[in-house]
Amino acid sequence: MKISVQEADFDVGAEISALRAGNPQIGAVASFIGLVRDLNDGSNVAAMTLEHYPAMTHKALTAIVAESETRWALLGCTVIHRVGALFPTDQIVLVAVASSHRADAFAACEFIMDYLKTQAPFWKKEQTPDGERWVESRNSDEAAAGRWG
Amino acid sequence: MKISVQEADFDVGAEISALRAGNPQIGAVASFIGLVRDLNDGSNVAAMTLEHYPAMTHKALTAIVAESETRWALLGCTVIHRVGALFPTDQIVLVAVASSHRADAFAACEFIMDYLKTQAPFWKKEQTPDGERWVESRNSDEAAAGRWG
Amino acid sequence: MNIKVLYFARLRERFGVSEEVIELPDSMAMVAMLLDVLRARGGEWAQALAAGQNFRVAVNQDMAAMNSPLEADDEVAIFPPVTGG
Amino acid sequence: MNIKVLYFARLRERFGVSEEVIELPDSMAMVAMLLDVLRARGGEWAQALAAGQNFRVAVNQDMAAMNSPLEADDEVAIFPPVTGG
Repeated sequence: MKISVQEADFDVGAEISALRAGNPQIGAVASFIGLVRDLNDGSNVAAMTLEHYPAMTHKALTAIVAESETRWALLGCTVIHRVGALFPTDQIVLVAVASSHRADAFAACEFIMDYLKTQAPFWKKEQTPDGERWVESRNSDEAAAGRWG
Repeated sequence: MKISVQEADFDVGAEISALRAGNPQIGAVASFIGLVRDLNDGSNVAAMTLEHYPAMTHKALTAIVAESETRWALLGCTVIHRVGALFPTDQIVLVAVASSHRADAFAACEFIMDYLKTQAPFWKKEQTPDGERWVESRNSDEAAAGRWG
Repeated sequence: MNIKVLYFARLRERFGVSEEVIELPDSMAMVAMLLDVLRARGGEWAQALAAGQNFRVAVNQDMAAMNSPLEADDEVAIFPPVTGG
Repeated sequence: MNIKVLYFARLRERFGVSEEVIELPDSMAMVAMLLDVLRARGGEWAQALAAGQNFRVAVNQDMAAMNSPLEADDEVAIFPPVTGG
């Protein structure tokens, strides 16, 4: 398991290569990349700042991945979440999961994203033409996390 | 939409970068990579050959992606499937889907893989210590495709 | 009418043929009837294409069913369930 | 006993404080009681932490509930619903 909270960008290809390296039992890698959009909730977004709770973020992500490992047969997992100033098209988060079979890889990847969206202490503040605003949490994210039981 | 059936390997990072390029409305990219395992159905696999039906593969993959575009709000999709001789840890298939939101990206990516596994005319032949064998289709793949209704 | 018939993977190997042209009466314009003609060859053909055997048929590169219609110069492919991905 | 309290994001800005140490009677050893102390400050504190407001509490970096116990030197964080990813 690799967990990283960082300001720096990440290289998706290199991260997936590292996740797979040396394990010919891996038959499936499911991954997700979250990106900054230039339009959100009807307003143009010029930039955003990602605040976090440094002492908790790594711990929360580790717990989420550990929980996914109890639910599915995984052969590796990488979670990288950026903090600080980000701009449209920038990468925010990478979740990549390796498994022997695709069903486990897909389910674990989506589970980790759903839990990250409701349990990991990150907050987005957007800069729009009307000034700065904190992004509101979505009920749909709570619902997505809730469906895993 | 980019569909390719090819002998050559592919670069996951470059493909995802190209899929995202120039569209700041993309907030989510879900992707899947299928890989050759060195052990399948209890036998060691030294190599495999992927046969296909050339006149149909591109058409079938295009139809599957087009169907996914009617079901979810997508902003781009790349499907690459290799044919010919492949060896353990080699990449077989890439499905990458871009959308504004993660639920659409995840669902379409998994849908495309499920349909590809049952509708696209590729066949794997494995080389094992007991000789060559055609890979058997799995009932679980039919069930996975069936759940999309 | 002439129908081009292709075989793939295990079926190609069992039949020892990858492609042939079969002349069908115009009245036999359905996948099921083409299969009857092939089964009538006996041997591997009768066994591999028997009812209940697990194979797929495509007509002009689209997945087809037993009652799919056939027209002159159609391309029919017969193959095992697919295993790519 | 002393409890370290952290605030994040919109709540940090509303309260104008990111971190403080609050001395609680040992008998007030539950998240709900710490919140009562904060609400008693009135103003933004009473409003933002009122029952029904949407905020989260973590104790020692784990998500916690109103009845989660507190011990001396615990680190409590109070923040809006998270919006990362």
